[in-house]
Amino acid sequence: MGQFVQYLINGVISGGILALIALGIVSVFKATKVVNFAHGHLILFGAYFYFTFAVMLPEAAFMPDWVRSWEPEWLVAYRADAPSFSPKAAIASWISDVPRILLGLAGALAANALLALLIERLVMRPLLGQSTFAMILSTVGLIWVLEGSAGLIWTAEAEQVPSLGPNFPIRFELFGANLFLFSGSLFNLLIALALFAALMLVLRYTRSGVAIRATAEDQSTAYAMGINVPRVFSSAWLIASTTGAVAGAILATRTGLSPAIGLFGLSVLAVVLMGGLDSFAGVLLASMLIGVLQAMTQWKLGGEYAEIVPYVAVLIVILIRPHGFLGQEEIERI
Amino acid sequence: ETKQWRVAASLPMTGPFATAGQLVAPAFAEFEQQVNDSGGIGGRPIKVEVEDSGYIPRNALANFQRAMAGGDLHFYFGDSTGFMELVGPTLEGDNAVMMGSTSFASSLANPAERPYQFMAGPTYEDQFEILLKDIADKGGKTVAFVYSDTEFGRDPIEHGRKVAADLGIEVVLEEVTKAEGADIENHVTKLAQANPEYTILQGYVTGVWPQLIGGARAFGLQTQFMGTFWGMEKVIADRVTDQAGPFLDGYQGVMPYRYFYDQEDAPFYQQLGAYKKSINPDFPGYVVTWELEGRLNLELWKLCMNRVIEADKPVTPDNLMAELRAIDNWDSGGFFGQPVDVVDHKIGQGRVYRYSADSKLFTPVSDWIQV
Amino acid sequence: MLSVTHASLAFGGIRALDDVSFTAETGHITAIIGPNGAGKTSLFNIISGFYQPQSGSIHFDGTDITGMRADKRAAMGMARTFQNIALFRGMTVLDNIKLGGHTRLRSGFWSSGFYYGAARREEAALRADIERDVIDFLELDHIRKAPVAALPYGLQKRVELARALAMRPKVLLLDEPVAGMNREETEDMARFILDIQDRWETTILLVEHDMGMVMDISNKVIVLNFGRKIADGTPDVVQRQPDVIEAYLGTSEDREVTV
Amino acid sequence: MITGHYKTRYTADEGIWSTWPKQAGLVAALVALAVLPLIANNYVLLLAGQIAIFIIAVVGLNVLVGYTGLMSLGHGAFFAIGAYTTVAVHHEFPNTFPLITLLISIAVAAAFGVLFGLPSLRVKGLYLAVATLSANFIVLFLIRQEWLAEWTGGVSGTETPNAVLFGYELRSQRAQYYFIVPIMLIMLLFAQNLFRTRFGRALIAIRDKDYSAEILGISLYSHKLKSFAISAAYCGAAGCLWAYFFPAILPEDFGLNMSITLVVCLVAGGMGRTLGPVFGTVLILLVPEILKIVFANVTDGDANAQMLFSPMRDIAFGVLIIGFLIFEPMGLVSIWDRFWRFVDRWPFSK
Amino acid sequence: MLTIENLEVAYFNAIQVLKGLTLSVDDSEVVALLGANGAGKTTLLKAVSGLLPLENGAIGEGRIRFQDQLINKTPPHELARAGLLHVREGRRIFTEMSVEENLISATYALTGRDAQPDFEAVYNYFPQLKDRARQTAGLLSGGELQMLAIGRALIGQPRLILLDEPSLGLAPKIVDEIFDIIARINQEQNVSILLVEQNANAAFRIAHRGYILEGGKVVLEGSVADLRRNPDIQTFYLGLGDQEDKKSFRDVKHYKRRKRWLA
Ligand SMILES: Nc1ncnc2c1ncn2[C@@H]1O[C@H](COP(=O)(O)OP(=O)(O)OP(=O)(O)O)[C@@H](O)[C@H]1O
Ligand SMILES: Nc1ncnc2c1ncn2[C@@H]1O[C@H](COP(=O)(O)OP(=O)(O)OP(=O)(O)O)[C@@H](O)[C@H]1O
Ligand SMILES: [Mg+2]
Ligand SMILES: [Mg+2]
Repeated sequence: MGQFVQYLINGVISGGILALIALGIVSVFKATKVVNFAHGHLILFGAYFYFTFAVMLPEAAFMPDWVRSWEPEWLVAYRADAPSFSPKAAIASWISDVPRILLGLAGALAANALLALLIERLVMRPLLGQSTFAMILSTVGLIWVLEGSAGLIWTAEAEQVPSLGPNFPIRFELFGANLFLFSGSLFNLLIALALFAALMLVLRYTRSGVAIRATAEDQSTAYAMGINVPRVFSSAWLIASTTGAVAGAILATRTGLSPAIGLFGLSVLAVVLMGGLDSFAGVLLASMLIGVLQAMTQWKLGGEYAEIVPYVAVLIVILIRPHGFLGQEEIERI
Repeated sequence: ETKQWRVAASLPMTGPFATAGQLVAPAFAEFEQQVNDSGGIGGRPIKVEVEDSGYIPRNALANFQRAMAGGDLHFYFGDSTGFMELVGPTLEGDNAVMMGSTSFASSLANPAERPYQFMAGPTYEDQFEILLKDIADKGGKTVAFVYSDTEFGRDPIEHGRKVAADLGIEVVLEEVTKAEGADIENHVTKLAQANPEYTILQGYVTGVWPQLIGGARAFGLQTQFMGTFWGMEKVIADRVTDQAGPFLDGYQGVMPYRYFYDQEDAPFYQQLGAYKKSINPDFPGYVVTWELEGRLNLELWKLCMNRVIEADKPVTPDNLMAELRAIDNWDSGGFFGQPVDVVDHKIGQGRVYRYSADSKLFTPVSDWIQV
Repeated sequence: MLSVTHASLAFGGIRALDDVSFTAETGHITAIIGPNGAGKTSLFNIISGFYQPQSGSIHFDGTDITGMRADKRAAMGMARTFQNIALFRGMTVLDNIKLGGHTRLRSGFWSSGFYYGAARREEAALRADIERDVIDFLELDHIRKAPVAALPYGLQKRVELARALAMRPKVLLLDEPVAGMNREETEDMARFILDIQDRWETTILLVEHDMGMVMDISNKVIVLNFGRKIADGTPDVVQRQPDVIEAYLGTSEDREVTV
Repeated sequence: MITGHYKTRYTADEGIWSTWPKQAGLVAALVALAVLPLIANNYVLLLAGQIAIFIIAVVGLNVLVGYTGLMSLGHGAFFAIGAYTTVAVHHEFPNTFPLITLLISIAVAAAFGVLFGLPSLRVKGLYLAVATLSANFIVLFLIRQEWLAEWTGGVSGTETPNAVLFGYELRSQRAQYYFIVPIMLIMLLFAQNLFRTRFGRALIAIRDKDYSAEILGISLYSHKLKSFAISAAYCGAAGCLWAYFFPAILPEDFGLNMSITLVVCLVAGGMGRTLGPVFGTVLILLVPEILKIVFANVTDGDANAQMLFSPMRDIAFGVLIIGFLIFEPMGLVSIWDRFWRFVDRWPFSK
Repeated sequence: MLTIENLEVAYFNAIQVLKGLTLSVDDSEVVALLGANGAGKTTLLKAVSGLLPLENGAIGEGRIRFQDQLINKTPPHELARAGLLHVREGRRIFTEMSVEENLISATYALTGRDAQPDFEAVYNYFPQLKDRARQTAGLLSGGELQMLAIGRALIGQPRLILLDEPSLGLAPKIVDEIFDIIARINQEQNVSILLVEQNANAAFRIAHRGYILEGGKVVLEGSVADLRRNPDIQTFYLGLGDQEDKKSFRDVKHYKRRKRWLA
């Protein structure tokens, strides 16, 4: 039982990250009916940007020292007697990283937003009026462009980036088993859930939400109703790219920087469809479910099985519910 | 008659192993220049052509065939087990060419089935065996295998189980992970449950192993982590130490070669270092192990070329391979700590090194172990 | 020819059809009218097999077809057109009409793929057939190679009728065939419908809001309101029924005269 | 001067190579295909063989995606099934006649096609795309399993047999070319015929408006499944030839990457057109190689320069795909159509 | 209010649909636009409301002015915000949203104007909509959909409404109701209406002037009273027989009469 809870926790934590990634796919879909296959690569860029602004830039000669490592006297004193790997040491080292973490996040958000606007302008905008299929495929083309560009800009891989929150192990006992989790992961989960909830509320309960949904359903009519459709498109891409930047930063801290982040993003598609392409709640549910199922599978069956869990799960779910958990069925009046 | 000797290579300069390809690629240009500066081989210059494969075997095969179509080819360097196996059966008659690669897959060290392919070091199975022997020597009783779900990751596992059983070591956990971006929390949890004395990591290049070790350390696991060739690079370990702290301290693994900073009685390393310094004043004095592997392949080819030419035989793949098989008690001048033999198209030895986060060096903790 | 007995259909809470029964006589034009949302299209949908009625039964040509799949009903000789044009937009007019012949052809996957032989003969025969009986008849010759998507609305409706005709149907269901047409085009369409009735003695079911046309050409009129049948009879009779005027016709007839 | 092509019979009007410039073009293309191996080196033949095999698979994908309007991101799986079936057949019966193996591969792939197609009866659009993608992953997962390794070679792949025709082993790529290309042509013709007759028309009808097709007596169930089966059968055939053509196969060969490449080939060429797959495949498989050759000539194989150019090749390729979607959304066939319109109307064309 | 001079429109740079059309709508006027299928009525409305580029159409020659501003190239949302609202053919309701959300979507037309959306006004005209405010719009009946489409335009406090075939597929009684309401809106809100219709009888009931469009050109224009007197209009649009009585559909001949304006 205790072990079960342990894997449950692990699963929820990775589910939170899946949800954060899915968030970007769903918001672009909601506004434009386009499923962004390159979302993983947008996240990859987010991760690399985070690395650039949180690791590379602070090391540059012109940056003041405190950006790279902020060591006020009280912190030095606080850290003095902390053993390594202790919470105290972890918190201290996180505090001294705070300036570059903030710089990294700000930089990643801004740079990724810029990138998304570029994509929207240069790729998606010219395809307005074309079939959604063409738009979806152009995001497939984007995968190559983004992957190549990343290869051209950054040769840095296997780099480590500072984690967003202080990272120390938390241990506790439950049902006679020793459980643990990393505070950093908990912090990531909170960020993911907060972003998710915020966006969900905005779309559900605000006028902007209506604009986005109207645009998704019928671009030209939305346009004729006074909705600035191009603006809606760019906002959707902005949401995707900024949440993607955060997801990228989190992934980079968890698994290190590597082009595999792009592929990981692709596998989230299965999660998104399982939840129902247009339903935030459904996607959140699916993310958590997949995260937990994957953790359980890793526990009981091993890694090779864990990898196909999302695919088996999505297949089963959409056979039973063709529009995912909470996806809306199209009304087709004959 | 050819006026120059042609060498071609596929390297993964894009795709999942781009890091490795990009780090190794310059060595090929440098080799060309260095050999030609010193008068070529047998008086003729060499020409080295490098292509990107994206780590896709089919692309590498196309590269290879295009290189072949470009005229006489005297050596080819492949970039993956997949490619080596794909191209292997076609190497016959006019299509044959001497071929080394980045792969240490056990199936490639097989003169009967793969008469033109060789390996500049021990197979992954050998590497596992070396590690397990070292564990046994130190009185270890339990071990975990953590490996990626790739051909490369799985290659030595079965053999590893057998050797462990023979040596009386219990394999308490076999954990399969993704090759990149693995779910560290789950793996650490499972390691904690199994609680092995030693954990051998296999099938990773730049990622996963540092995160896994970091996670386990933070959690306070006491297991001794060990790696194989691709997980033993100082540059990576140093980066991790700089950016995330000293948790790789004490990490061990098997390495077939001497690290480049270990230049005592290593005339070849000294020369190479001097040469690098001469063409690049900023050369930091360290050559990555991955580059050493490529370089050793090239050096072995060069050695065979010289011997064939000296023996006044025609430069054919068969003659080259015959010379390779005849290598016996060869003093590499650096790569290996002792003279080596080529047996079964491989060089079956290595030793265990340990990383120190203070000195940022891998230092040997065992003798050369022959398998 | 076609009879519906005690059919009911509900979507969630909405009763689209509530215990509807009627019979369409062979060779007659039976019109179904009623306010928007009265259940006319739903009635067509249960007749053609898109929805299953929750209760009641449907008989066609002497067989009980309740529960039969839509494509099977088509094979028995039932054809229809749709309220919102449902042509194959990627195809030419000719290909659309050829598809009407689907159930009459025999060639399957293999003979189609090998083509030379049976399939080719059959295709040629179908083509000749269609040219004579459908394309000439409905005056579509000038557009037979045009992609349907680019045709004006009125012509698209006619192509849809042509496609249905190519099935050689015993019963033809027309859902608002003249919606969106002006008087002139409506007259053309009325003419075609009457000619079809004449020439093939096809049983025709007609849903339409153009009362002028309905009252002029149909033999019998059925009125639905909120899923229930409220009237049934010849046009003259139905037209004068107060509840029909109340629910559906309104008083516009009077107003028109005031001009 | 051609002022028009008069036809006196309906069969002539329905013909595919109806005008003499087209017939001449066809003959020229066939001759070119026949003599290519006589002048080409192994590298060119490797590409030619690969392209021919891919064309078969993309034609198959076209049946499903282009003509029936059902999206699939999992056709790599059928490819894999064809290839592994071939390996397994030769493992059990080493001397099977290649055409028999081909038929078996086709049959097995078609059977899997029906299985994969079952979701299509309930699921549409992207949901179907992801369902097929999932199925693809699951098939690869199975292929990698230890308990199937005797036939599949498991994770590390397996060597594949060579085709032996009447005692003559097809070892060289040249010999294989003459085996593959005729099969490709026959399968291409078959597909072309399919879509100008009853069966194919029914599939197109389902794509354009499914309920409208149903009302015409077309059974959605059986046609969707048949479409999946045919489509899978083509890919199975491609897989079989692939196994004969390449000396070894790996599970990864048939993953998402291949499935997406197939879709990209189809879109670049033009969906729902017989020649679309041909043009698309040639373009998509050749462009990276051409870019490589160009870059290799620029850099002369220099390693340092290659490091810079390799990612740029990826970028160029992606830009090409996007450019196509923006400027030629109906694929290469629309250029082809314009060309023939020009020829047919010459000298009145502008 | 709206003047169109010599407008030419083509789709895909190839299919010429409007060929030099001239038309105008004055303040608080209802103008009916009649014409055969495919004459280009919808195309004209799309050209005015800026939607053409979204469907690969483009304005060639000609000028469109709205309140004395040249609007040939103005994007649709800005026109809506200036008070030009388009009720499109086929209603184009957002079927997956509720009735209320459909109305909210149109509040974007008030952006930049100092105005508050007046939902009650819409519900006053169309009480049925109020009852169904929270229902998914896709399930409304045809008449209600049309009401919602018009209501949506009203939210944007329009100065000019382009109304494309509001009677399409509606029962006679509903057609009457809706046209009554349109007339009321015109009078009470002081908006101009450009009304495209096939149902000439209904359109003439509320319009002040009318245009007949054929083959992309205006072939006839005038006050409604004049148009009603035109014998061709009577035959081809109003369905009156030779003696100005109602002609039965059973008496339609196989051959066609030639229209006089084509002479
Ligand atoms: N697929 C569906 N899902 C839910 N409700 C439906 C569906 N189809 C029809 N309805 C409802 O059933 C009722 C009858 O609709 P139907 O389309 O049959 O009316 P109709 O008489 O054809 O109207 P119209 O004259 O507008 O075409 C309506 O209330 C409609 O909202
Ligand atoms: N998006 C489009 N692309 C190409 N051609 C079009 C497009 N929309 C309309 N057309 C063509 O333009 C012509 C005029 O169409 P339009 O819709 O403006 O006619 P309409 O007068 O509104 O007819 P209706 O009474 O049927 O609504 C038709 O021939 C039509 O085929
Ligand atoms: Mg209806
Ligand atoms: Mg119109």
